[in-house]
Amino acid sequence: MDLSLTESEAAFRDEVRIWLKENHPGPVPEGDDAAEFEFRRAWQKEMHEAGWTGVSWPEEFGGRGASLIEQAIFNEELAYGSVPPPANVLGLVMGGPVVIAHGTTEQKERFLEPILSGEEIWCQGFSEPESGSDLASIKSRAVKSNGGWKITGQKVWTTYAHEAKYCMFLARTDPDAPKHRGITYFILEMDQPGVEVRPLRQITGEAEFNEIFLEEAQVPDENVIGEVGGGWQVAITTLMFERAGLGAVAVVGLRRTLEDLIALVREKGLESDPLIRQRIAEFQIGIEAMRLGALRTLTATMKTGIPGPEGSLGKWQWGKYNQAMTEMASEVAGPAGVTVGTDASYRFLRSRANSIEGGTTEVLQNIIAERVLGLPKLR
Amino acid sequence: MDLSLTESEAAFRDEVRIWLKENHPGPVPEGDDAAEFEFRRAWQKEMHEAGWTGVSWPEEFGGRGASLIEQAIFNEELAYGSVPPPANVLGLVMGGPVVIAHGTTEQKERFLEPILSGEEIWCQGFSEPESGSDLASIKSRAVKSNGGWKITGQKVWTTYAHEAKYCMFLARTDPDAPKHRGITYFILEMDQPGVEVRPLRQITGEAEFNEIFLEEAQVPDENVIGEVGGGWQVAITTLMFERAGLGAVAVVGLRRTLEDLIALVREKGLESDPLIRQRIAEFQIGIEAMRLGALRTLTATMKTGIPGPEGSLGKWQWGKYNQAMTEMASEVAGPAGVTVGTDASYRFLRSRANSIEGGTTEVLQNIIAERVLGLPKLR
Amino acid sequence: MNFDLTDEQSEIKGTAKQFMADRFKPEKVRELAEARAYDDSLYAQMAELGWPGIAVSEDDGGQGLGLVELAVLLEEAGYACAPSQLLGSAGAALVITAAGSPEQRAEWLPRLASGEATGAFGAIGPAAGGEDESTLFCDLPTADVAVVFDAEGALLAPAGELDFEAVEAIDATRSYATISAPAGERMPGDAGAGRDRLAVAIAAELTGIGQRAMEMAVEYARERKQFDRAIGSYQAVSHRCAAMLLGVEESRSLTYYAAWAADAEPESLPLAAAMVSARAADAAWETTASALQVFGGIGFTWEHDLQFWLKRSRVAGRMLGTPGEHRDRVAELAGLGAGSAAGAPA
Amino acid sequence: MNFDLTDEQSEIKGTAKQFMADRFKPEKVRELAEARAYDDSLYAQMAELGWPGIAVSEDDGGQGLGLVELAVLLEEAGYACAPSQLLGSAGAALVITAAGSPEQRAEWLPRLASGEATGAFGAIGPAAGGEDESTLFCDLPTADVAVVFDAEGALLAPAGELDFEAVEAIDATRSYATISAPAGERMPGDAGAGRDRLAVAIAAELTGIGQRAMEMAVEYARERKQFDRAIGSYQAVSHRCAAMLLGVEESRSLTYYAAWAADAEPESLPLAAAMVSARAADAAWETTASALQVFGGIGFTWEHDLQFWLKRSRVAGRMLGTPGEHRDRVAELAGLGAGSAAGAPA
Repeated sequence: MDLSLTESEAAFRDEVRIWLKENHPGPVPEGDDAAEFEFRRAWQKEMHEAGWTGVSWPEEFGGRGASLIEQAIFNEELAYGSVPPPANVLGLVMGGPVVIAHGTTEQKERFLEPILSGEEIWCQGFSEPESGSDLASIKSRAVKSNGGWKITGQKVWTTYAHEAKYCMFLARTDPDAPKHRGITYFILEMDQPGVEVRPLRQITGEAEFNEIFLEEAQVPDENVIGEVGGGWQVAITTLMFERAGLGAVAVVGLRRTLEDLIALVREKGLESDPLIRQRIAEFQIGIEAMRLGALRTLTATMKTGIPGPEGSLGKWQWGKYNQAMTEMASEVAGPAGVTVGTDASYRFLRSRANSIEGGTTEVLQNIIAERVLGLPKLR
Repeated sequence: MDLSLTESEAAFRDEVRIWLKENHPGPVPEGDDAAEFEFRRAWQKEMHEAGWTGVSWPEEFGGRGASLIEQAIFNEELAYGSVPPPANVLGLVMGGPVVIAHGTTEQKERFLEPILSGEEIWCQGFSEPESGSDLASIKSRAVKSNGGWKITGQKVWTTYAHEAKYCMFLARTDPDAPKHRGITYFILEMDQPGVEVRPLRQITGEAEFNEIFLEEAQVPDENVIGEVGGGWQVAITTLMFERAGLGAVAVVGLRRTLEDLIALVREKGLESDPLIRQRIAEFQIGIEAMRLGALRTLTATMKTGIPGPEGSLGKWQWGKYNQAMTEMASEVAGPAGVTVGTDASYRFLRSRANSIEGGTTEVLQNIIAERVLGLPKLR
Repeated sequence: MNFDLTDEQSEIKGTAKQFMADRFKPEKVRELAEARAYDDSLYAQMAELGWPGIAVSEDDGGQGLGLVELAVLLEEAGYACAPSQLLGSAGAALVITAAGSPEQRAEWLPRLASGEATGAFGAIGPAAGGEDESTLFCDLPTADVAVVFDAEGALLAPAGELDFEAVEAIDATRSYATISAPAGERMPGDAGAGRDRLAVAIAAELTGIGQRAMEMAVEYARERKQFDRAIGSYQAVSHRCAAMLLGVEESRSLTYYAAWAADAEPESLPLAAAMVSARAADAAWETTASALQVFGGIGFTWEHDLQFWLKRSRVAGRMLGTPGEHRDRVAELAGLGAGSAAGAPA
Repeated sequence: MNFDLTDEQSEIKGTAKQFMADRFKPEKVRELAEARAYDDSLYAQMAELGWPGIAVSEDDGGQGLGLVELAVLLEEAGYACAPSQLLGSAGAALVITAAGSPEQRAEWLPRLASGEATGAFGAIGPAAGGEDESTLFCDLPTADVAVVFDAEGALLAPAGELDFEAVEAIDATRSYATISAPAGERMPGDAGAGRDRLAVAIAAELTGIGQRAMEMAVEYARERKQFDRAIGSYQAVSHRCAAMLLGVEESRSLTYYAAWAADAEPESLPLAAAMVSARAADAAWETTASALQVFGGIGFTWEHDLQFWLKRSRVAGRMLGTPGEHRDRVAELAGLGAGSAAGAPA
């Protein structure tokens, strides 16, 4: 066991740091979502040209071929340096890895490079109004039609849908098959008459997500990932990459939130209040335990190659600690904590989704019980 | 709504108080269980002779014919006056009410008076090693045999079994019937060759409960309560009386525990510690909410005559607050809190059973969800 | 002893429930919340029914009933999440009744009771938990008169005399403001009793908020299916709902008790009010937040109505301090003596 | 960066697991606990394997390995709930290594490492959270030498020089005593580092205790049927088990990290030790208590083995202070500065 960076890891970190310092694009322009997105797209292009996208992707697919540890180091440096996230987050974290894992040679050639450069943005179309935790119950229907498929249905909680060129899309291709078997994984082109994107406003007042409505939207055969009817396994891979990709960055986010909370506590002169101290300590401990757990998982993944179900622990911890911290910050902030437009009230309300998005706490606990502890399946 | 005592309730309370003051039997002798029990039996006899057992039982059955409120007042006065409990607790709280509700005229004549006088002690034989929360899955078998039944099986958690003359006993009389239908409710005589009582030691080191082992134990037909095969409903009545009987006394017990905890906090000079204060306040609030809830339930029961499923809330609150208080007291007490033989360590360990005995917290929540809130039955 | 509403109290509750169900349907609540407005004609109807002055003496132009009666009204107002001036006005009237001079009572109570004027309340300074802190004053931007709690007691100020700034709270079903300094005329009576009675009124509203959120969650849990079963048949959901019931019922028991004590056994009021202030605030927030978890993603959308109850529970539960501050007061009254700090908002 | 045991560390852990499984079967644990005794021959075997001195330098007669190696050993000792002098002796050796004078080291470390002598540790006075408080000294009644933490640092005392009273703790798998006054010879070195290293050793044992209680509960939940289903298929039980895993894994991550930091990055040790002290104590207690709830009534009986893990977790989790006190120290190190009190045991 050695938790220090190896020499080459340290060298890698220094390289990242220097490059980011010299090339930091400055703060993201605020207030105009479209401008913000174009800023991030330009920034991704710059990162890509310098070889800093797809850090842990194999070199043959345009990546840097770095280790998962180095990828985590890179993500941490981005977060610590307050560097804007690249525009094509979902393509980099999920879309690309899924194409690498399940795609054909042609798909790899077609899709990977524009993901890395940010030229083609990806979004994810999994959840439906009737299919939340029970993802395999999706109702979107794909029907064979010469040389491709026609898809009709609705998706919710699709981030970046209005900016995306492609959507990782799950649809039912065989209504008669058992529900996990009749699903196919498509790469859907968003810019076509059969696809309508509507913003989905949340309790925060913002419209961070979208709904998409499909009416006979078209997908050519070459945009099926994996086997027809074999989409469930591809979807699971996507979700495991999502959860694994979250780890290191999420920890940095939590640390930031805790730092802000500590600053607020000091500003209010409450640093010697034993109640406050106990809570702060719980957060400090929880976040550190989460960081260490993510590193343990990373070490294990580097041996096995496959992120395991214990990634669910990290998602659970993240939601739990973030909700508790933002709730406490809202309380400590007084009236500002419940006033529209303040950071404290926004984060507080936004965090209510943390125990739902990316797997509800209930589903995460089911996964841990069944797949990590081997308890009998819930009936 | 009027939470003050009516004139007649106040008069009743005064009468109880004066009688208890004049007739208090002094402290229970400690250290010798048998002597303690005989003391409590003699005390019950005295109470009975003065007309203070079966306070809310109808006068025709030897009771005082008082209201449920008055019964609660009486129980509170016993608790506040540190009066020893009567010996035949289970007979008074469960056995008698069940005989009144479901017994024949002959059974009422035979059993009620000796319950009230304490001449015949009752115990309860419901739980079995394989049948905890799933009470209807009991395996004890009763087989018809001329003029009666022969019972073979095992029961656990039977308080007072070694002192009892009779046991409220559930056994399966029809192994082919659906599991709730094949059960019959017996009054089993304990003093016979087929019944063996063994003490059951707990993690506290004490043997507060017993196991009983039956090998062809005999019960005459006239000791069946309700219909053969109709024992499940009688059992449910028993449990509802148990839970309803607990309310007022349990609150007094919790208040005592809280008073002791506050005294301990003062002794340790921790009364201005904000953490301690928050916890004490939570207990104070919770216990008061429980007291008020019990009164609301009592008012409702006086209208409907039947204790409802919301009695489960009180049992849940009791376990929750008692466990939390005894755990905190153990912590505040320091080494004494985890030393064998101290009140603090005994109560702390004993309280671990509070979320199991008399209905696990999980079962109570099921009852609330299904029978109070009308949620679909757990599958 | 009878811990149940009298027939008259039940009737008031039933009338209020029906009134709210008719006038403040969720789409009406949404319309008013999105406009951050009140419907004065609806408030006039409430005033017509005598609600703002239900607990004001007949001599002062009210109905001469008690705090239990006001509590059942406000429980239903919370249940409906009704945007209206009722809490600010009835709440101010409670304090003026307890603490106002004969002149102050005569000037304001009849007008508040009749609906001719509306009221507001809030706290500043140590009474708000900090040096210069102002709580969010309930209903102040729309009010004619405000009760201002400060370190010494309570002041009464025509709204125009207050230097206030309207605040858009996350709760859009009510208007709020902060003030920059205490102002107004000192009320000579028992401001503590007034504050305690007001606390009970707020708790009653919170009880209703929790009750409704629980009902919404239970109804959804009965109908929503995942993995081919109603989600309410999963213990993760059903036990969550059982916990909501526990919280709501504790809140209700403590509210009715405190309301009864306020009129019948005033020596029990300070502790009763502190207890219910803490419990009702926590229970309402926990219940609404837990209901959101039952709803999942849909509960997080703007188009879903739950948000109004969720946000209102959070803000209303902090009008006279945080639950932590109320608990510190409970500890004091329960025998631990005064705390070293004002109580922490953790 | 590699957050996994090395092959050598894995081997030590495997050996320890096998040793414990062979020698400290539950019936052996019960036999020793009921007699409140240690089996000296088994301790001699451990000493033979070099365990008491595994983290003692070779110069001082030990194995010259690190705290990670001791941690994996103690994790297995906790997993087995093994009654033995290992924690007292290895723990005392850690402190003497960090804080002892050359003479103190020379006098005691070789004997502790070889098993010729056994050790004990505990705290008194403000270091134990009160004026005259004594913690339960681990292993003192059977020890030859004891480390005594007091307000100024640490003392080293031959057991005969201490005025102690043996205490029957609820944890019958170990011997305990309280002392009436500090005694012994001051250790001149870094007592704080010694205490922190000792805290990590205790946390390792707690991690093992939690792991075993979780495994017992999970196994039972797979097999025990109620209402015709394995109880582990109910979310009330399965989510309870998931929470155990979260606690045990947080405890393990923090333990390994703190153990690694102790040797490789000592500047991180104070915070790491405070964090794991709080978390490991809570996780072990919550897990064992939660396991009891999974077992239901049977888990509450004397005849069931869970009690030994349950009780040991509670006592071991408070050897150097309460979780609340450790959290207060975390807050201090996390940037809030020193607390006003010693930290509360709530």
